[in-house]
Amino acid sequence: MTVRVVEGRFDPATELAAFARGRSDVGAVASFTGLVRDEHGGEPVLAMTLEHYPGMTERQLARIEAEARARWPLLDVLVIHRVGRMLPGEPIVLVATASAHRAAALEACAFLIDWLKTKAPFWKLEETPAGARWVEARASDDAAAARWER
Amino acid sequence: MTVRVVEGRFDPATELAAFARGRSDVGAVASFTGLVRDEHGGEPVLAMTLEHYPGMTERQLARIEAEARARWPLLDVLVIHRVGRMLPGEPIVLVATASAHRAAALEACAFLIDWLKTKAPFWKLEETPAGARWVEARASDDAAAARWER
Amino acid sequence: MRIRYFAWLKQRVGLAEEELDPPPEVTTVGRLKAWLGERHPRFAEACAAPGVVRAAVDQEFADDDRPLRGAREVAFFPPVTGG
Amino acid sequence: MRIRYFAWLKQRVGLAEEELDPPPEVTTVGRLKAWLGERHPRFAEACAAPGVVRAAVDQEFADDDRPLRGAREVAFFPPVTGG
Repeated sequence: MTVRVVEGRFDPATELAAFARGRSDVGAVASFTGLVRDEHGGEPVLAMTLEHYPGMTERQLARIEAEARARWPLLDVLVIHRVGRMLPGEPIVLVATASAHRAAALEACAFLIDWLKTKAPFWKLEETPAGARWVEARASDDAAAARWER
Repeated sequence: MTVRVVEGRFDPATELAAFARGRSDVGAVASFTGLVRDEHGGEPVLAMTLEHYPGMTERQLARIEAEARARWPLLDVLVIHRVGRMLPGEPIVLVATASAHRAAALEACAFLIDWLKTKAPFWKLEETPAGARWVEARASDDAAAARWER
Repeated sequence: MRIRYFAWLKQRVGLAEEELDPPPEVTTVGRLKAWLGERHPRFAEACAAPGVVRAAVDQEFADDDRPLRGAREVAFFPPVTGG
Repeated sequence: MRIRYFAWLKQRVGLAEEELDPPPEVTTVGRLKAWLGERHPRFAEACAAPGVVRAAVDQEFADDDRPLRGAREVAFFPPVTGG
């Protein structure tokens, strides 16, 4: 399985250590890790809860991964997304790509996180000193995802 | 030191585990690892030796890093480049970037490796069954680097 | 038909899911929204703002004109914010 | 003045570096290339192909018209291939 939704904490370094290990046809590995920040829009963030739509999430992630593999000659792909409650500094998502050459690995990695952000059913609830609030979708995320439409 | 030229083998996963660790203002970490492939242009590659220009290398890497920090709001940057003889599957270079948001981390990571490839004085010597040969510079690397000129 | 709500829509409606049997004239996602709005005034409020309530039919994103024929599960939620 | 050669230029010239004292008319990188070519025929050969021999003066990339005044170290090498 190269797409995983996990409830507990995961360690991107450990996952990356195992990713594409022992393959000497891989010349390039790109990765992206998204983490909980302790601040958003000028307000402290105490914790973050990721809600998702079980079943549809995995289906969408698998579809996005398939699209990446169709567009670039990837030798390996990994997508891990955490759900549940997490604290600042903890990883939310890891995307990794392996290819013979760097352009494919770098572009596919950016594509995967851009599409994941707008096409996978996750929702963020932030806990702040003033209470909990649902994070609003950003137009810049739609713009980033639209770069890859064709 | 966020820019290092190393003679021995290094482990990207270990480096990434330590990178930006304990910082809860980092929302995005991007990384690129370049590895020795066991094949190039249809011929087996048995080993690769990276020669460099000591002194100028570090100076150019530091300059490229400073340029990235000037262009994007980076919270941390790491560039490790190995020199000497290495085997297929072993890492040659690691670039990592940390920022509050993903666009800065992803773009700066791609920028750093693109500029490193054309502006840092390294040369690759491949060992093949037919003998050793110096790797030729690729026009596609110049094109990738030129994307970032302004 | 199973109706599911996620994120703040779940809080507005006050439930995560319900089993309903919409009348035959509810043939599309858009008509289902209107019909559900009669039961849940705060759902109707949310649907009044354009682009705020998204839908999925049997776990596939769906527009308002998507037919409901054969659908077993319809979900409503705000724009996604993962990653 | 210290002259350094890297990668296959080092192999062609047959040495990694040499200490030389070019005559006063060797005022630029381009003239230094020509002057060195008289000592090392295979260096001259390499320089005959455009874009193949790059230079750095005191560890800064330098074009052929770069003046040599004050330079302590000049290096010649093929296009870089790191990363």
